[in-house]
Order: sequence, then C-alpha cells, then structure tokens
Amino acid sequence: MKKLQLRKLGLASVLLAALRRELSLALRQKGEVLTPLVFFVVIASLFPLGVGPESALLLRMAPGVLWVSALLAAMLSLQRLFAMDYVDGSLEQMVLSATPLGLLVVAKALSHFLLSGLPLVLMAPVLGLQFGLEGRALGILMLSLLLGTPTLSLIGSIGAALTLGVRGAGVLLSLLILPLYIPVLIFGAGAVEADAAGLGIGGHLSLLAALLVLSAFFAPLATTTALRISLE
Amino acid sequence: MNIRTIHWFKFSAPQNFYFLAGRMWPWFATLAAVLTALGLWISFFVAPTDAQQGEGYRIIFVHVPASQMSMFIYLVMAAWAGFGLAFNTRLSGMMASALAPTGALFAFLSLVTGALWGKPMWGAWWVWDARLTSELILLFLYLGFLALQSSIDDPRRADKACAVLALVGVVNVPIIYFSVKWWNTLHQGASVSLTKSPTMAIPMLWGMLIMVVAFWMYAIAIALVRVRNIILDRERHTEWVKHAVE
Amino acid sequence: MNTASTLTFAKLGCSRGGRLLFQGVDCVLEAGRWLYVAGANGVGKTSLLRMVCGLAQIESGNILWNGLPIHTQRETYLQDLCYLGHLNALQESMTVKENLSFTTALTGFAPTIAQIQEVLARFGVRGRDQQLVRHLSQGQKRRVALSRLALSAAQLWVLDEPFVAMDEAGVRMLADLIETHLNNGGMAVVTSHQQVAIGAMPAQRLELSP
Amino acid sequence: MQWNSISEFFAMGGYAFYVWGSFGLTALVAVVEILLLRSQRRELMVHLRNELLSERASS
Repeated sequence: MKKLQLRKLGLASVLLAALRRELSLALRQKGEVLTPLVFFVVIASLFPLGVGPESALLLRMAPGVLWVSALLAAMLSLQRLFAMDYVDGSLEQMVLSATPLGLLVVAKALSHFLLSGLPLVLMAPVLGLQFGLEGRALGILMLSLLLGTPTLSLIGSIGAALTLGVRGAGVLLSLLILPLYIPVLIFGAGAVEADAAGLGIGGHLSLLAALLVLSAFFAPLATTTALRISLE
Repeated sequence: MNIRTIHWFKFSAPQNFYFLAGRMWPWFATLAAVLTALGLWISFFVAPTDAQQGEGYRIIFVHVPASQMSMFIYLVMAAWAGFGLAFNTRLSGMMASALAPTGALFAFLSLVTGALWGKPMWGAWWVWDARLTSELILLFLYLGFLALQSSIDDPRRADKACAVLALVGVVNVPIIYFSVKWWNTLHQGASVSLTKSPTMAIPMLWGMLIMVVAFWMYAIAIALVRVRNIILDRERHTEWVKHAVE
Repeated sequence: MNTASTLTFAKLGCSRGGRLLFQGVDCVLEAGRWLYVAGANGVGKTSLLRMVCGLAQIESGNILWNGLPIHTQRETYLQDLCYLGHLNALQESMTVKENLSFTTALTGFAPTIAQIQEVLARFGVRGRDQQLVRHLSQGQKRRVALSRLALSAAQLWVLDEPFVAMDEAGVRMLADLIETHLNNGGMAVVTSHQQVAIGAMPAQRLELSP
Repeated sequence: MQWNSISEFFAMGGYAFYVWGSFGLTALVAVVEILLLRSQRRELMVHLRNELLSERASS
C-alpha cells in the first residue's frame, strides 16, 4: 500500500475551511439560525404590549429594549457553538489538531457573529421603526449593534465552552454570561440615547470598539482553556 | 515550632492543610468574636450621632465592611483560582470554592443593608446608584460561580472551570464598575451616594476599621472550616481521611 | 518520518475519583513499533491514551516525545499525532467528503476528491463520499472515521479500540494500514479487546494493572 | 455616651427598624452560615464513618 501525497495548506486556508464548515453546518439547520431572529422580533414586540403604545415612552425605551432583546437572542444560539462538535468528537480533533485552537475559536465566534449578530444588525431598523426611531437614530443603533455583537459572540464563547456537557447548560450559560454583557449593553444602548439627548457618541462607540479589541484578545484565551478543561 | 522550619509547600498538600486549618480556625474565630464585640461597642456607644443622618448612619458599621469583604473575597478567590490553574495545585480550587459562598453572602448583606440605609435617607429601598448596581452585578457573578460549581460532577473539572470563570470575572469587574459609573452619571446628575458617608469623626473611623478587621477574621475562620469539609469529602478514599474519621 | 522518534512513559500514574488506576508505568516506544495496551475493563486504558494525547492531565510521572515532556511542546507534538477515540468525529449533516476534508484540513493538509475516494474504497465504503453521514450505518461510519488515518501524515497514531465492531475484512484492512504505517517509520499505541496480529512484527505489550 | 435611657437606645433616633434590621440580619446570616457548616460537617463525618464501617464489613 502506498502512502498518499497530500497538498499542504496554509494557516489562512485552514481557518477559512473551518469558517466555511461552521457556516454551511448552520445553514443546513436553517431553523437554528432563524429561531433567534424570530425570538428577537417577538421579544421586542412584546414591550409595547406590556407598557402601552404611548409613542414618547416607546421612543425613550427603544434603544434599551432593542439592545436587551439582541443580547437575549444572541445568547439563544450560543449553546450550540461547541455542543454538536463536543458530542460527536470533532471538538477533540480540533483540540488535538496542529492548528492553534485559539484561532479555531475565533473562527467559531466569527461564524456565530455572522449568523446571529449580523442578522440582528440588519433586522434592528425594522424594529426601531416600530418604536418610532428615525433616520439618524436607526443608523446609530445599527452601528452600535455592529460594534457590539461581535463582542457578545466572543464573550459568549467562554460561557459556551465552560458549560459543555453540563447539566442544565442553557440556563447556566445565561447566568454566567449575562453579567459580563452589561458593559456592552450600557455603551451600546447608551450611544443611541446620547445621540437623542444631543450629546456626542464618539465616546460610546470607541468604548464599544475597545471592548471588542479586549475581548478579541482575551476571550479566545479563556475559551481554549475552558475547552481543554471540558474535554478532560 | 520555629516558624522558619515550616516548609510552606508542605501545607499545599490537602492533608497537611486540613490539620493546619484545624489548628488555625479557632484563633481566627476568637479574634472575630472579640473584634466584633469591640466594634459593636464602638459603633453604638462611642461613635457620636451624625449631624445629618442622625442614628441611621450606624448602618455603615455593617454595610461598609460587608461590601468591602464581598469585593476582597472575589479578588482572593480569583487569585487562588489563577494560582490553581497555573500550578495545578488541588488546594487552590478548594480554597476558591470555600470562599465563594461567604463572598456571596457578604454581597447579599451589602445589598440589603444598603437598601435599609437608602430607605430612610433617600426615601427609596433601591436606587440605581453606581455602587449598589455594581454590588448587584458582583452578586450575580458569585451566583454564576456557585451555579457552575454545583452543576459539574467531577470536582477537579468543576474547580478548573470555576477558576476560568473567576478570572474572567475579575478582569470584568473593573470594566463593569467603570461602565456602570459612566451609565450612572449619564442618567442621573448628582445623586446621594453611599461613598459620600457623613464627615467621619475619629471614633466612627475606628469603629468601621475594627468591624472590617472583624469581618476579615470571620471570613477566614469560615473559609478554613469549610475547606476542611471540602478536603474530607474529596479525599474520602485516602487512608489519612479514614484515620482522621476514626 | 523521523526514524529516531521515541515515545516514553516515565513512572506514569493515573487515578480517577480518588481511586488509583495504575502507577509507575515505564515504557519506551521506538519508530516502526507499536504498543499494545492491554488490561481489564476499567483499568484505565482509555485514560492512558487520553494522557498520551494530552487531553487528560498527567497526574504523576511524565510522557516524553523525542525526549521532551509533551506539555512543553504541544504545537510540535500535535503535528506528529493522530488520535482516534470512541467517537467518530463525523458531523451527521455533512457529507463524508466534507467531514474528511475538514478533519484533514485541521492537520494542515488538503486531500483531493480522488484521494478521498481512493481511501474510502480501501475501507470498503466506495462511492459514499457525497452521502450525508446520517445516512450511513454504524459500521460504515466507523470505517469512514478510520479512513482518516490513511489521510494523516502524523507519525504517532493513538487508537482507542479501533477493531471494535469491525468485520473480519475490516480488521484485516486496518491491520494492513497500521503495518504500512509502521514500515514507513510510523508508530502506534493501540488498545484492543481482541488479539490482533499486525504484520510479522510482534507488538510491544503493556499490561495495565492496579 | 449619647443614650439617656434603654428605650432611647432601642429607638435609635427613629431609625430602629433600619439600624436593628441591618445588624440583626447580618448576625442572622452569620449564625445560619455557622450552623449550616456545623451540620454539614456532622453529616459528612457520619457518612464517612458509615462508608468506612461498610468497607470493613465487606472485606
């Protein structure tokens, strides 16, 4: 029997392959991509029913409500970030592969952002209109979500890794992760409110960006440690 | 025993620490009791009435130590956790999990006494003051730690997972505090804050200081007793535990 | 492959849930040889293999690869390692080809379709490359998982019960594959309930006992 | 000392509920924690002894 000669791959193509796999896997389970999005819409639509249709009040609440709904929706899909690969052993192969695990984690977080964060960004203006937000405010809402949701995916990956194969992982995940989401919520929703109050939003947005950079650096580190612990 | 002959790494083995902790905790407990008595006496009989807040300010003698302890214990917990992850010592994880419940209780006490102070001073049980809000989030972090700890069956894995969580938490605490403060100043201008406690007379300061130390001693004594239980439970198959139980 | 490679266990010990499984295991495996790990159920064969991979933490003793502890050289060591555990590492909703190209890509190589088809044919799952994994039988899934070995460039194979649930032809096939691997200077650490002969080479035997 | 009578001390200048509530709750929490730890230790000891006895009996 002869040994096969295989083509060598660069690191970038390995990561691209990992990203492509995540995306195609998710797209084959369309329900799992769409459900958080529908959840986002439903949650946000419940608030006016709860507090009444008074437009001034809704306008005041809009940034906070939309951001909180986005947090919850992003969290819904977090649990399956590693769960399927954990069950079938693919995760073991990733941990044992020559590819740095941190980069694979980034690829996974990126795919989570593309599949749950980005749709939220695109969906937000529609819901914003329901709350009476307009033009400029909608733009700022989208911008803050665009800067904030990748951070949610990155921080969330830590929680997803910690709760792998654990009893009641779903609820536990939210308990672990939601407190860590608070800064993102504050600066994200704050940006829209600050603009409505006639204040500058530069500070908010740069802090969101700083959080993104910080979490892009630290979260993969924590996640890889947590993954190794979960597989032990 | 000559203190220089104590080999510190010897005590990082759970079984040695078990006996060391057994000898140490009564001392800390006694200190805690004495200092609490002294602190209470100062808080009620020496410290004068405050000009603005009357007798109501006396709540700070438990509120301030409780909130300080809740933050310190989280730091200490994270330090143990980091040590455990870096050097893979079993004792570190046990210490972290022995500290967590006490830290959570202090956070809870800090919130409730804060509310009991806030009601007569501001007329509301709860205000979204930056300090109180951060304390609430700290309580959430503790609860997450405890929940994760209890939902993983393998204690070694639980220790390590919780260590990662504690470290992530400790990196986030300053960020959370900063963001809450930012949020607070944006939404309500100048508000009464628990940090702006009355202009402190010297006896007040002493009372608070002694109460803080008393709480420290209490926390250490409790953690030592709890870590003894944890060690016994984890090492139940070893010979020395069988001897110790007899 | 490096013909001077060695895998060394030095006073290796393992306990689970406070109970000692084994201790003081010493062993040296050289290139071109395979290690047959034997022992009763629950004696820690799988734990040993997971330690060899670096999945489980080493509690006492050490595992050396080319003379260096494996945890000090994780990146290089993992390039030389291929692990096949109880789990197949196959995603049900992906095709066989997608699964194999992904797990191979993780090791830094890209197989062509023809190469995948060739490997699958060798393992008796010819023409299944475009099928979804969920449409395969258990035995077929295992064969697909094993064919990952043929696509691996790693020197050290760590195989946990690879012969389980294989028919005679499958066992033969896998044994031949391992033999070729050894002849090319490879090494393998294998657990197995049944006695299997691999080539003419006698296995190095490691009997685990408490 | 600023208290003229016992009742004045307990009244805490009208803040009795808040002050005594705070101190009382803190004391309560500490006592409960201590009692819980004690019962936890007792249970653990009983449990470990039983385990040891059954182990001895079976061997």
